[in-house]
Amino acid sequence: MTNQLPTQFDDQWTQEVSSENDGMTEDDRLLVELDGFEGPLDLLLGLAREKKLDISQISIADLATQYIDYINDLKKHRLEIAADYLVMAAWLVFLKSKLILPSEDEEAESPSGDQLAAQLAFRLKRLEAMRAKGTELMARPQLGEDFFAAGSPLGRQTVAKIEYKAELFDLLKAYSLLQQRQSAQGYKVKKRQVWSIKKARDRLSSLLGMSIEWAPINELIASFMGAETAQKTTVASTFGATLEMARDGVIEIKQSGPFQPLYVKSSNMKSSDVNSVTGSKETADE
Amino acid sequence: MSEERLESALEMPLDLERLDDLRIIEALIFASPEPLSEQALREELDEGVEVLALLEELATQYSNRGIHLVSIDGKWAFRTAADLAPFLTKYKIVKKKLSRVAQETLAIIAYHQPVTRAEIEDVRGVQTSSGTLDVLLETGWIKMRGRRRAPGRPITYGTTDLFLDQFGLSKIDDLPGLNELKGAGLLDGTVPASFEVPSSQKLETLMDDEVSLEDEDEGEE
Amino acid sequence: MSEERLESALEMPLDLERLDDLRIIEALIFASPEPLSEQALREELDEGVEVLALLEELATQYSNRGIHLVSIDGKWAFRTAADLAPFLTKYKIVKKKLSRVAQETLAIIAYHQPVTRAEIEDVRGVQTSSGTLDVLLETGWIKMRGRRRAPGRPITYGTTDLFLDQFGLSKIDDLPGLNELKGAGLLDGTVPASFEVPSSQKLETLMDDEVSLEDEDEGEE
Repeated sequence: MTNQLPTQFDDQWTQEVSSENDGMTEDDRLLVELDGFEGPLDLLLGLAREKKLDISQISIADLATQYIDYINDLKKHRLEIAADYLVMAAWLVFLKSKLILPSEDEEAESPSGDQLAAQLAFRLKRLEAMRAKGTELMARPQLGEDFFAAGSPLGRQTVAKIEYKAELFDLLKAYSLLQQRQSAQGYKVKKRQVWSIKKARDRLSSLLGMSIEWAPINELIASFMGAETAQKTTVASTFGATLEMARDGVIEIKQSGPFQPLYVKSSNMKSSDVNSVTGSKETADE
Repeated sequence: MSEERLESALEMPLDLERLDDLRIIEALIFASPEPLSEQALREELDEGVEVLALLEELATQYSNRGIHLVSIDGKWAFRTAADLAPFLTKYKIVKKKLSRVAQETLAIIAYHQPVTRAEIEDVRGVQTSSGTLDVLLETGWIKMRGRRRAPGRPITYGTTDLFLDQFGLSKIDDLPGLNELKGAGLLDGTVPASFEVPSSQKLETLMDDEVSLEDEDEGEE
Repeated sequence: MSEERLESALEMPLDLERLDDLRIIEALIFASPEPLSEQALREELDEGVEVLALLEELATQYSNRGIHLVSIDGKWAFRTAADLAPFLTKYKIVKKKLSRVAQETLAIIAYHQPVTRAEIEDVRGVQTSSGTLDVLLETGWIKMRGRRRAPGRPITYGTTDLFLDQFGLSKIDDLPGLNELKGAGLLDGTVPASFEVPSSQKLETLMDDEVSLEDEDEGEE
């Protein structure tokens, strides 16, 4: 029973219905009329209102007859009629027949003609009521038309209140990091004393230059060993220097066995007598 | 009117604290761009202050002034007195008039809420173009309330506080002729039994056969 | 105040026309988006209406309400009563994390209190902006304790009870000491010998080398 008519209802029906005797041709009038209705229910309501002011008093059978006549009239003029108007007309024919038929034929399951008529009357009344309420609502004093809100509500001043968050952990972390940063800043890397190989070689050359025989390297080193911290670097560099000098053939090295003291002597004496004192002296003199 | 005025003025409380609460409520409502709920007012005042009683007292004090204190679904606002409309025409906001269809649809939604589109169509006997509902939604007078617990879970529509404010209604029960229509059975009938006109309390919350719009899961089950 | 109110209310004109004019003026000013001049009001009312007198009457009627009718540059508007401003101000709480610099400074104050700004700077190794101390003072976690008996009489800072509250300490001794920080893996490497947690006894009263903040005279000697 839900019907469809895409046109907009614009409450023209009273005007249109009453314009029956105007100079319009009949075809025009009917076309305009149907366009003015929002579906069959609306048309029914229009026809009802034309007859009587009080819908509750209207005879549904009469109304059905009127509607069917109206549609037949339109058909006579071969006007295109939307399907739902025709469905309603067919339904009303059915309703009329039901109303005429004796009620004992009624089965319990299908509603009687009177019930159907009452239902239709109810729908018409409800639609009319809603239509009236819509108009009534619109007629009420309205905000912005008849009554007004404050023209310039100032609103409320918002003051942001900052709430600081901090956890004890954050605080401790910050403090610890700070302390560490500070102590790191106070630490100065002391310059390491490094005995370079070149230095060791120079020193060794001058010492060996004075020595004429095998000399234990520890003693040689001890003679120019500085601070204790420098001990390792001196030993390492001196050892490196002796190897370098031996490679160059400037000195000779001997060791009696693993972990035994190392002996060095100048090798510029051509003599094979490695024990020769004069040889090493001569070399040193050169 | 002036005698009434004097009377209401004489009712002013002599109790200073109460007077201050009245003044605070007055100022808060005045400053607010939107109607203020009793709850919102209560939050601003000391505990135990009988906000509703004070609001009613204020409303009485203003009842014959050029400004009225009105209640809109439990929210309060100052509005100019409707009888002064002719003097205030310069503030009129020219709005597009609602079409007849939209008016009718608005009335159906207001009187039948919560109502689905199919139910609106049942009352009107024709399909409702989505344009009509769009226009009404755009006015802010109606809203989608939820979904009906029924096959297809259709969306239910209802009116908003703005609707009440717009038409000077303090609650949905104040809709003109609501009780007569109810009495005549025009608001029920061929429609489901649950399809009844709600009282103002019911509007806030969903009905038994409604679910919230967000509650999509339930629909997919 | 309420008596005054009663008086002013009693002054309400019994003359109905005058009352209506008052109501119209009231509504016009209320609904206007801007303050209204007398001239603008005069245009809306019948000729011969003494607008200014009515405005003054209205202003008197509202004089002890929550809303006042005020004249701004010869134009009239309703405004909330100035004394109610505290009730109309909304406080929005914005949570903010303390900056790293502020955290450091707070920690220094906590561990080294009473401490002067110069001492804070000495520990941090950089200048401390006054903004940092301001923020910390704003939190209520630190306070100015007094002045150091030293050249320039610098202000000494220390923590407050609120600080203990905030960080869940029952007394300042509860601040973890060197070993605990190390144990928690927060600290390694060398820490200066000066590292110590101040004892709460020390904090209660001014230290020997401190004078109270109020004691300005001594400072100027």
